[in-house]
Amino acid sequence: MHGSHATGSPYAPHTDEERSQMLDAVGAETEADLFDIPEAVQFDGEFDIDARSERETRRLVRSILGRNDDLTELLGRGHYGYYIPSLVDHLADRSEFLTSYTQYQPEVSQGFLQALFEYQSLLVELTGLEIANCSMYDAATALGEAATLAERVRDTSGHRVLVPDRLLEGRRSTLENYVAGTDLVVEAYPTDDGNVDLAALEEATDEEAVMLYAENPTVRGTIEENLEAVGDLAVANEALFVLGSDPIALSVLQRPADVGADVVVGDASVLGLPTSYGMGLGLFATSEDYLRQVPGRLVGASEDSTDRRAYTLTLQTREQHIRRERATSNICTNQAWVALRTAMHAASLGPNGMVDLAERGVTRAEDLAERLDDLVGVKAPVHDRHHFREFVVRVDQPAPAIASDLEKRGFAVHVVGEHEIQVCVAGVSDARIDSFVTTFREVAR
Amino acid sequence: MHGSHATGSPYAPHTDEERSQMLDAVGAETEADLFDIPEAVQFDGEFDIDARSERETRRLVRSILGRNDDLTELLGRGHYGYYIPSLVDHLADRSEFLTSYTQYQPEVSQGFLQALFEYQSLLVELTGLEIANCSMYDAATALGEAATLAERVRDTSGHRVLVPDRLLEGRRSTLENYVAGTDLVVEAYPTDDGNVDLAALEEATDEEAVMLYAENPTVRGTIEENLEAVGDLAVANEALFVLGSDPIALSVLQRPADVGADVVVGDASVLGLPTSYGMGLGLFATSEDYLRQVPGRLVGASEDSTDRRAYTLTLQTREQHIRRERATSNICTNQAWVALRTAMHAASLGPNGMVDLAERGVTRAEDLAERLDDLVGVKAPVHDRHHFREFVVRVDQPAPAIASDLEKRGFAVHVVGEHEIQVCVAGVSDARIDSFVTTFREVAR
Amino acid sequence: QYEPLLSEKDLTRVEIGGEDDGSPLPDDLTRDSLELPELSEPELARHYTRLSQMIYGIDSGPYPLGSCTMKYNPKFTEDVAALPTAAVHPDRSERSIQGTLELLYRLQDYLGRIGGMDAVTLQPPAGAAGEFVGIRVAAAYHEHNGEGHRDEVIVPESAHGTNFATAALGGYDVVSLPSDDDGRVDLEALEAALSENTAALMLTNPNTLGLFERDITEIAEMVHDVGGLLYYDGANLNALLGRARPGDMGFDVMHYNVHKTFATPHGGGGPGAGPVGVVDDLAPFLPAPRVRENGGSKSETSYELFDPDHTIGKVHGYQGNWLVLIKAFAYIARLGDAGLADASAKAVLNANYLASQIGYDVPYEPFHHEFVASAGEQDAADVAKRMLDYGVHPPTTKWPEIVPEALMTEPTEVESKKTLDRLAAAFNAVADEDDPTLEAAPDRTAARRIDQTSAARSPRLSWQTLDLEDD
Amino acid sequence: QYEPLLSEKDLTRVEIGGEDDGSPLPDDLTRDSLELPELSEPELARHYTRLSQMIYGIDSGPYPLGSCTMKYNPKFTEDVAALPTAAVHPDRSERSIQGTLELLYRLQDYLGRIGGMDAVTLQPPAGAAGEFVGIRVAAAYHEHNGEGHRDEVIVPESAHGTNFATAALGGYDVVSLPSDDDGRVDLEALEAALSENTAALMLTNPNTLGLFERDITEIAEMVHDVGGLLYYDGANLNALLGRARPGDMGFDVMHYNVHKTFATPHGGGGPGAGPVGVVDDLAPFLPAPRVRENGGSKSETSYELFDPDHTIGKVHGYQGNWLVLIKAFAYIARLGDAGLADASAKAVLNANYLASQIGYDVPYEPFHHEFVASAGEQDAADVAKRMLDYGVHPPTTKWPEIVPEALMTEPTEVESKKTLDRLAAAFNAVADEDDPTLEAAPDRTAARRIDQTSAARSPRLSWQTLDLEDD
Repeated sequence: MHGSHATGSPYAPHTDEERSQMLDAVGAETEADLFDIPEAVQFDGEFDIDARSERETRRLVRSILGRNDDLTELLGRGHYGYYIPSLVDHLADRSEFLTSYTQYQPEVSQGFLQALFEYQSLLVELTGLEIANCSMYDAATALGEAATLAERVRDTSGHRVLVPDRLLEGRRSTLENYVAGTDLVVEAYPTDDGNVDLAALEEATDEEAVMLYAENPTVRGTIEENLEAVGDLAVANEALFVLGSDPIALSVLQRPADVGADVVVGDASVLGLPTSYGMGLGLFATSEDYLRQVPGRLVGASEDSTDRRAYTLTLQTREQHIRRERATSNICTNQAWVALRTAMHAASLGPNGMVDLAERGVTRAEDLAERLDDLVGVKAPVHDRHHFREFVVRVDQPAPAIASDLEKRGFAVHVVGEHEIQVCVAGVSDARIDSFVTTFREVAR
Repeated sequence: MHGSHATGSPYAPHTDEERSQMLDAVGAETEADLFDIPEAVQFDGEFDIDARSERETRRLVRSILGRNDDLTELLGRGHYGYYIPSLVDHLADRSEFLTSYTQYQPEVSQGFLQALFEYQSLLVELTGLEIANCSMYDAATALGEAATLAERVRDTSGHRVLVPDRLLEGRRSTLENYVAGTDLVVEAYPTDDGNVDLAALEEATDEEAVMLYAENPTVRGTIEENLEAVGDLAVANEALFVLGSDPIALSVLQRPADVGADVVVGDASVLGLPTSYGMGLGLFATSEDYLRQVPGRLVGASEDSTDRRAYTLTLQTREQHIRRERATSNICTNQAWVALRTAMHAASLGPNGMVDLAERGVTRAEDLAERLDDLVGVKAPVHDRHHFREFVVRVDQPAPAIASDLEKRGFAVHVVGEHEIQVCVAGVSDARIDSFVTTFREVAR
Repeated sequence: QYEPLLSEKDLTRVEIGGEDDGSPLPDDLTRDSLELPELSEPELARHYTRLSQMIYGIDSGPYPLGSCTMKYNPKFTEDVAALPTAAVHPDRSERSIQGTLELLYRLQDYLGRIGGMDAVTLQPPAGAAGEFVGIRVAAAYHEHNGEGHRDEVIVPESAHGTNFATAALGGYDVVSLPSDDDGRVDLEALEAALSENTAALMLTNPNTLGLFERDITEIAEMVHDVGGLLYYDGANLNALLGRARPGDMGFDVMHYNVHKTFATPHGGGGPGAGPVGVVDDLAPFLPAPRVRENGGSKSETSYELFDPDHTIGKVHGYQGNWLVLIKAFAYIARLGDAGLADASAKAVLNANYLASQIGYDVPYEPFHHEFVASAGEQDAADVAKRMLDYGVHPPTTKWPEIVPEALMTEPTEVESKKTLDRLAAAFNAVADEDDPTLEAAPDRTAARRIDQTSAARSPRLSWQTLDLEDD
Repeated sequence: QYEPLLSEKDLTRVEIGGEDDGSPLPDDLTRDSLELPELSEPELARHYTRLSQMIYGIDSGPYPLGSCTMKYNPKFTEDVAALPTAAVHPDRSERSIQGTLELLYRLQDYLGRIGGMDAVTLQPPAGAAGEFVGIRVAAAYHEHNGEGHRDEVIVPESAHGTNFATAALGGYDVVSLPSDDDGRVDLEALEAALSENTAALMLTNPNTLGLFERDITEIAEMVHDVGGLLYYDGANLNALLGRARPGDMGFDVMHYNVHKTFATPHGGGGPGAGPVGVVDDLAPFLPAPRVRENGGSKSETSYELFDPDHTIGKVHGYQGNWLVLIKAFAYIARLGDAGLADASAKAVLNANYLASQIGYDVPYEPFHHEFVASAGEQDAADVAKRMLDYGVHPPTTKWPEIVPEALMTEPTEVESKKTLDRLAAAFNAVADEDDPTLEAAPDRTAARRIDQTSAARSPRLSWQTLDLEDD
């Protein structure tokens, strides 16, 4: 009876008195008078959406999401449940970071610009390439953008984009959509025991190739051993070498610049974001040769009128709001806040922590594979390669049945073949790994 | 292998190199050289406390607290589970609020001082008294401080502190400790059907009384009907009238100033703090007559050197760090951050929201009492009074057994007599109340 | 106060591989070293706290960026997005994430009702990605109908830049459409632009001048008559909630900017989300997968993923920005019908009130949730810089170009009359100032006017390119 | 920029009771009206965001307040205190809150080990409340032993003000003890002060000059010889972690300031917590209840509350500041033996390094975690105000009085060398400035120097006393 706003938006602050004054000032009796909508298209129905109190709304969402099972996820393939230091949430959630807009007024956005500049610098160090933008949506869209970059910068009349046959469906499909408006064609080349089948790729690559794509680690968790050869092949055929990876892998694996990569894409949210049903952060780094063709926003250092260092969005003439249909991409809203979180997580780990985390991904995966391999009816890892963080397991029983049994006992794994399961150690505690091995023994026999 | 700080404090930022430079600068080889502790009292043992990663520590605490049962609490008696708007957590957790010290340098503490000034003003409006301090620890200690105030300001040689016989044990015991160093004696007067037994109190009150204490609402949830009479009695006997209440009750119940209260105490954390195992916020308001005798910190308005309004801790000569053994209290660290939360919660409700919340406490308690009264073997409420938020239920079965049965089915209630249970509606959803009535029917028959 | 770069606080090089480091990998598979800042938690907490203090956010004051709908972001939506139950991997089995699927399903449903659309995908991670889905769906639809020859997308001159860029990314030729004298679609020009090659017309309504396209029914007919589709750019939907729906106006496909209309925070540039709604005819072409009910038990409905029959595939690796979608769902569930309608009512009232209080000329009306004033003889960009000195965020400037020195202003419903008065005072103070004052602005901000030319001419895009100072 | 009071933004009066308002209570039980600000969430978010910007916190920079141990507060401890399972009502059955009881039990145990004490109570909600428990326990002990006549508590002149106030609150006469020339307890003066009336000596060690009381063993013997008890004020415990324990030095009772030593945030004044540890002889007098193991099942120990045999009762309505205790537990569990010892080592190193870098004289040494410099001819309070202009928080000033114009400085272990160098630079810059400059300071802060006299002479303690301005 005493509550105001009971029938309006709780976030509109108008008192009745203020509303009257404002309506008076604009010469209207009610807000309805201000709308200039022809009667024919006026909506006089209801959405039938009930208003709720804040508490009820929280309860509703909690109740809905409570239907998600609480499983230990041994899942990877691009998204990982690494532990995120508490620092990241506390600082990234400061409302100045969370609620600000794109930095079109850099004078009142220095803090965010600097954080993004630091994010770009992190990627420059990780990739060895000179330029990193301050985010794409995710790995799949970054890959798509790499292809349109290849199309723009190609010297040849080529139109073939070569990707591994084992490519995540979301990446492949997104890539297809990104090149649908061009003459590019996506073609798969074979893999061999988890790595690039170099002979087959050599066979497949000709001057029609404008882009070669490889991943390290690969989708099956193997560490790619042929990167330099792929790089050489790209040079020989004047194709762009695009490498897929992520910041943790890049902390220890071969530096992209050292193997001739022209572009690095991937999902950088492996640092900074919990598993969020596929929400990501598209990593995009490239050589300074392609500076004017880079998609997405770039933060640059400059000076203010007192000659102090200051940061600003730069080279905006590449972007849609200036260049419109001749822009390097249509991206506008991006994943800046996720990039902030990634930078914070990386800063929190430091170089020692990042290398540690990466190396533990190798040793813990190795350990788990050995333990699984000891089980009856199980071979792990399937591929005779070094593995990073995850690997494929061959099981005698049908893989879907095993995965289903594991799920009932609290574990989620990937089914990647009729008799193949993929498991990942990232973020899983030693105690849960022990429990997983025990459970696996029971369900796999 | 790459981690630094593995064996030290993770919050000490020293690199090995910096540490060396610093040791050089102070002419020591190791930190041990800087300690001047006689060998006889040096500790060379171990605490046997393992260091843990942040993640492991979080897991440990989560695991320990996970042993708490998830019950719907129909508990009150000073602590309530009112819903706290999300705003409060988000803003009070800003580290400037959370991590700052007492405002001894007001020039860099204006924000906190203003928030505390607003908290004081809230209490001034709620109580009608002119002065509120910016926190005591909780209701019990505020009551103790009121008694020492009574002792300091008494005009007579009196030494009797009269409190209701039904007083929470924690309040009574704390009060006893606070007056242990004085000649004051705590005595109980009887209550009658949940309210002050006025005749008995009149009988008990004489010129030896220095303080009369009453509560509204009372510990049994009744609204006190005799406040003016108690006030008159205090005046007649030159005793201090101390009233116990809380901000939500004060939103609608009789204004303390209107019934002659000299001091208002209570727990203000009913707004702003979730039930926290008794952690509180001592409300302390009094008349300007006792300005120089108030315990605790006071924030006052003043001007800065440019004549702009500014806030500062004031009248500090009352306090221990200046006045030492002649201070009005020994309190130093207080509950400032809780006061901030309380002020935020009150601001979030606004006067309409506060009155609403209070009135719903009355009507929802009435409704629940009626529904319980309809059950076989149950009488509710026991007292023929108006109730605020909670009430006592008489049950034919032994109360402890009923409470235990309720607990097994997910509800916590107070046992307040062999056949008496007390229940509270604050913060409990309608759905849970319905479920409680159903459950009560089953266990009470 | 200047905050050094992390790299000015520390740079530590860690060697990898080599002889005695115990690296688990052979040297030929690893890099040689990694050089990054190694700092402690207290140092990082101060760094990022300090950086945050040099940012103007929605909690700092009014943020009237036209076309950006910078609403207050309710705090509680952060809490629900942070629920541990929300943290699920995208490869989880459908059976094990019924909560996630239910929320997505309900949000699809909410958005369909709000926009008057028959089917919704939540996959696009931003508005531009939503546009791209719309364009790809249109292409697939035409192709499916044997009309793959349609190669033109018509875009009004005053449209958002993303419309042009998206159409181009989709492989279309962009046909630009001038406005009429009233600032709306010129029907004659439209007639001239339309042809059998028209794939779609992209339109926002109200348009970027805040004007409702009164001829929308006729426009829809004209587009449909030549076999084209009508695309609704949802950037300005906050003007219409509960009063008009794109679906009812004849739009075939639309995107929603949940980070505008539904108050999810903009995060300094993102993440947002750009769900797309379509009419029944286009539903088979939507991205895969979508969510539908599949019966379930008596007590609880269950949900499953499915691929539309003629799906265009995916435009994101998974299902878009899940955490953002949770916040949008919570916002809509909180406001309900009445709250949503009130949001639009107050947004339009606020725009009209603010315009009535400022001295700058507003050439086009009646506008709705936003208006475009003209800075006249002043440089709109300079006006914006000077407004910063008055402690408020300026409007969008120099766009749409139909208004000279445009000040495109959208206060949203969350501003009080007092705040609007303060904002108007800032406008009016700047209006009275001379050019040198404006050109020297800002001078009360963390950085003074920043040299854009220098930034672009010699790009320094990482700390590796700077002469670092030791902190 | 000035932030108006909430009451300057709005004041709304709500009538209560009367004829037609539907109040559920009769008018004689209600107030007439309530007048408070009625504001929306966006307005409040901006209000408190703005207020927060006018506060210097530990994340703003160094905070070297002597005797206050302003450490960095690890973020994760907030997360564990915010766990929903931590939100329990104090009247819950013991059976239903085994988690709470286990955590309290473990923290009692941790603190006992760290202090060398046999029994611990966690009830006192602050350091001063801990002192009060100590004094009440001492009183009860003496009373129990038929020595109720003991009516004096000895406190060194340089002790914290709370020691004096607490002893007085406990009904004791305070006997003040001068320091010797070295800044420590003067044994002759102590001998003179001790008598059969001595209830206790309250001591902090290292003392407020940062000096270890080298004669502590002898002091303990002297106090015990006359039948008195030795009380340890835990404010300076951060100097000793893992290197010395009050229990081993002969102290009978001590309090711990968890908001100092164990990094729980100070919250702008509180809440803190002041657990008290005692030797076996005093354990029966501790406040009720405490927590103990009671066996339990094979797999899990269970816990229960119990009242010590001769308990003094309660000094808080329930069990003190529970949420703070969770944070303290988490901090100790995170650091472990090595981390705690390193914290003290680095705290002492930092104090010594900082002292070596500043120009002000430090008359007493060897100090540990803090030192007291003298501002010499300068006014220490003015020095502090001027340091604010250099962007750092100043030390505690003018206390202890044994050092003229004292600058009592405690950097804690969380400051890096770079930060200490910056802090030293601020000290040294101020040291070179003249009095007028100091007296005019600060001028770079949210408020300039505030008139304390005016505040105290005409107290304005609420907005009700001010002439409010309409925002």
